[in-house]
Amino acid sequence: MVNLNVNLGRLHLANPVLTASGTFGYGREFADFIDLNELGGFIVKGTTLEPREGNPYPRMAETPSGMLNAVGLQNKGVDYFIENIYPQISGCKSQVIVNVSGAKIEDYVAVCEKLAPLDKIEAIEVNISCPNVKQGGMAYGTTTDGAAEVTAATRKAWPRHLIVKLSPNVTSITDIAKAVEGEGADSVSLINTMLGMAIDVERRKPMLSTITGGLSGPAVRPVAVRMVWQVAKAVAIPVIGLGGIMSGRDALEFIMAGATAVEVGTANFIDPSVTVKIINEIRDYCERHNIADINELRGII
Amino acid sequence: MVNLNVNLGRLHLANPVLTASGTFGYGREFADFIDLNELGGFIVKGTTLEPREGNPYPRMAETPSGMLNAVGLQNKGVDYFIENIYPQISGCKSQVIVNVSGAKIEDYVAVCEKLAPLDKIEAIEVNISCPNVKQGGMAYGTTTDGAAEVTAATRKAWPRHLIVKLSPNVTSITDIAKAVEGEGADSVSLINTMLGMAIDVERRKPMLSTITGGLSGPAVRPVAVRMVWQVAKAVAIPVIGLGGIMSGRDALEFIMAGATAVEVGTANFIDPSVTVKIINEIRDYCERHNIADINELRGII
Amino acid sequence: MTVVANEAAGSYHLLKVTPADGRQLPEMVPGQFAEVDVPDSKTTFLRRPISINNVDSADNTLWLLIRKTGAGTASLCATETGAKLNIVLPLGNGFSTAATRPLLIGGGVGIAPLLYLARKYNEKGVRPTLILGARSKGDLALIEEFETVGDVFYTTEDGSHGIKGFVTMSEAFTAEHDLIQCCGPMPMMKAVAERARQLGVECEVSLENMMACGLGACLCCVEQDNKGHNVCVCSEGPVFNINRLSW
Amino acid sequence: MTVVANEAAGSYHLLKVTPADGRQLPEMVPGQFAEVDVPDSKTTFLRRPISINNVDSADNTLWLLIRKTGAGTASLCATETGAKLNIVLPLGNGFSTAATRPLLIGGGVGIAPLLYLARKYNEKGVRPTLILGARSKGDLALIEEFETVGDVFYTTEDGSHGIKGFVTMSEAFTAEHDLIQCCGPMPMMKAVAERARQLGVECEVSLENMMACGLGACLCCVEQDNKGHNVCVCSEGPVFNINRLSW
Repeated sequence: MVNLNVNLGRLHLANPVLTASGTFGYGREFADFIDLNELGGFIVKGTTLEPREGNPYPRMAETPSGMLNAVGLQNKGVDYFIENIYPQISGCKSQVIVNVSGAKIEDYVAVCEKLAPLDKIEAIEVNISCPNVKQGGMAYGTTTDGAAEVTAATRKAWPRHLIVKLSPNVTSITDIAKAVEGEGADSVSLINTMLGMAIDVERRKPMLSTITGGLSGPAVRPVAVRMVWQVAKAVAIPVIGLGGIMSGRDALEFIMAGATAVEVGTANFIDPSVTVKIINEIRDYCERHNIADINELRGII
Repeated sequence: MVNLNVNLGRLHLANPVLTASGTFGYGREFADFIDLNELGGFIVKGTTLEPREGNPYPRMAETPSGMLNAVGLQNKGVDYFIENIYPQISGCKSQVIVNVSGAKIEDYVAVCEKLAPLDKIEAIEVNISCPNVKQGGMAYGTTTDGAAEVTAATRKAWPRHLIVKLSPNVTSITDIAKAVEGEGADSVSLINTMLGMAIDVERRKPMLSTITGGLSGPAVRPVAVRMVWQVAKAVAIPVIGLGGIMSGRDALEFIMAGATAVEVGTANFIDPSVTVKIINEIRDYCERHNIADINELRGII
Repeated sequence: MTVVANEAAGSYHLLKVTPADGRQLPEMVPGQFAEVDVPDSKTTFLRRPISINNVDSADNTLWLLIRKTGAGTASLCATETGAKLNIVLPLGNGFSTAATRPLLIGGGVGIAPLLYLARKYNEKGVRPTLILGARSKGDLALIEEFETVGDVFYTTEDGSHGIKGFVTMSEAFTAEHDLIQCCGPMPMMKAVAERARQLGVECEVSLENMMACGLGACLCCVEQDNKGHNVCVCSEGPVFNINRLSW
Repeated sequence: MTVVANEAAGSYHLLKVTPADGRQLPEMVPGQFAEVDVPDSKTTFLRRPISINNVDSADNTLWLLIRKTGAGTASLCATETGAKLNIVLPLGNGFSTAATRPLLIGGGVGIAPLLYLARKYNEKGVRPTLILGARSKGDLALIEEFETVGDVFYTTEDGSHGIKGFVTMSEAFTAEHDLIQCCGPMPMMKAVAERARQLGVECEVSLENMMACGLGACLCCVEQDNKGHNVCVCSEGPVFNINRLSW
């Protein structure tokens, strides 16, 4: 019997597999395919203070082993989440984590304050790395000062586990990670999407209404694994790894590179039951290699 | 009859297709498959002042729609090139460009001075972005000061067209591009490989002897197109685009994003005659769309 | 699912698939679609949304009419009998089937969902009128099947079959119908919607916006509704009454 | 090239291919290899280097013995007759064929190039001795073909065929030979090289270092030579006299 339990500081996960924000809706979209209780947890879509319509269509382009998106944080706002979604998911056995986004520091803080009373929400993931919004988002995530500022402000407003999601579009992600650790983040998750672009050469137009968008999928996995490996060696807080995980093998790459948990994102679009398969593949690997505890594999590279 | 001639400042190319350094050897490796004279030009492998053995095996890992390499600038040195390679290729109709690398500024300068007398070499590409060498390489390419320093020094030592090859592993590639433009670069080429990593989870070992390596191939193309689009809008000098070009369609993406010429790299490993196919596909596209001159398509996005 | 047949149909391919485990196909509503994984295409990453062309309960097969538009659909069109395909279905909402004098309008491969829709009408004793439009005769498919389930009028841009021109020019496009249901290229659907408004006839359109997940999770396939909100075509559509849309 | 046959051979697959345009296969030296493009594998990006198992001039076919090691080779093993494969060949140098009393040693799928090598010896009137090693009987292939071209001794790790143990333990591994030529897993080749040195017999090994281009351009497949230089296995090998290597 393999132990898959992992702890992100004081945040307990029954297994290391989470879902990435913006790829799993509010969870219920996948309830026909998997038992949400089997997940380590799921991270609901980026939530902002006010409802957002996001960017105009087209918002998506398929790329080699990946995709570009420019959704732009479309969501119904934090109040809608609290009134309509939270009651449905508060009974879920697995962790429910809310991804928090904003254009201004005050917005991040206001969302944290509204979520604070929800006991079931033991953690939030602060998104300082969305490449698809004009203000805020990635602007905060690409400088140590910006990252530190958002972290410090949300740290004051959020009483429980604070995850900060980092942008890969930087020269030194370890500097950003250290900055958010310094301001009291309980863990970091990386990587968010890479800023990319695709052109329809037949129509001679950009594929996305916003011209540039966020690249995700297996294409970015080597960059993500490298960054997780670097950050895990640079900070003391736990690291959550994501970027192109499609299988248990992929998830184990991140764990061996130093991740305590992983997030599965784009893969949910291709196989809605992939998360549970990944959990089983991780368990099978451990049994095949006589690993009693998944924690033994963390950071062995 | 479509005009495919393009000019990089005063450097004339019969067509926009070059080969990327380190993917085309000294050209002769491909002479059985294509007529080198049909290319716009080819860029010979990274050349250093002294011979280099490069990094230990294993140096390569296949990744989704791409590959990681950690060759580490293995080459026989500039003197070997001058004595043994230059005489063979000096009669070539297409441009022969030498990629120049070094660990110290003095090394870059010394190589430039040795190459300066070779009339057939109308351009060099200064590599400030190799992720696989400990000193120099990417260290220069990830700061504006470092990039400016190498550019200024090589500018003094090299009398003809000076291309500076940029690293994508930065927060703002436009700042780096402006810095090298400011020091007299005649053009910039981008992107070099992205720093990545892969793990053999069955053996629980890194795939590369150096742990991290450079990611290339179609996987990185969306990031490369985005950076070319940004840089082409930020600088006045011509831009050479590269990153995962496998077909004429891909090459046109870069041209529409603002590139005057393109470099074909990893694709040479999969199809040794791909460069000539790409030239033909570009011509076919122009004929199909009634484009008289390839220069009409540059930067239309 | 197992591919039991792959037949050329006009310029398209008709794939007939049945559950590999012999299980009964789930209930499907006309207008719904399937997300088909493309197993053998190097350059294809995402599933391909394909509308449900027909469900043959007799032999428990699902029909998918596929047009080659790129590497992914080309690979699907080349699937061999006996091959296995990973298909998520049924997805999305569907067309309504309450009308008594429906006019079904399809353009190009957009004719696909109309066959199953017409059959559902037949089950209710309604014989729909259809206008099938195409660039040319070769782009029309399943003519025999369509003519058994409804009264079919044709328009082709080159006049090679039926009248020359667009579906909106067909004599069958009249106000006698109580509902117009349309699937085809966006410009055609917008023209049909406009004409339907002029005639004062209710109109449903089935949209094909580019999508990734098909489940309402990725929020990529949005269309703007009449309140200015972005709604997912995959989960709130693909079929919309034109009055719900901004157009 | 066109696949004319895909036969199970032990635990491997034997693909027989012929030029699609009917052209004559180029001259090939035993020990050379081919770079085979994998058309239908989503997760395979690079070509797969496969050593030349045999050239049948009678029907102008090239034989490739392939072991399933991952998605790429699995896809090749599943290739159907009539399928087209894009293959670059011949690549690399080859084994020497000047010996008069050669001993050919193969381990696992490393036995592949030895069949063509033995045939070349036969053409010169030389009947080589072979030691074929495998984990188990099932991992031995083309036994009949090998026994027609040479005197074959077997070793298996589980003793299911021939003597139990490694190739170095075979009675045929003697100093009577004037050249030992070996292809197999790295540890086996190093053991063979060491034993060959002890016996004072010249030894050639065929290396399988991971490679991308196969042309000496990417510099990924390097092995260190006796001067400490990194040499490309694809262009300066795959066959090396052990005296040229650092081991």
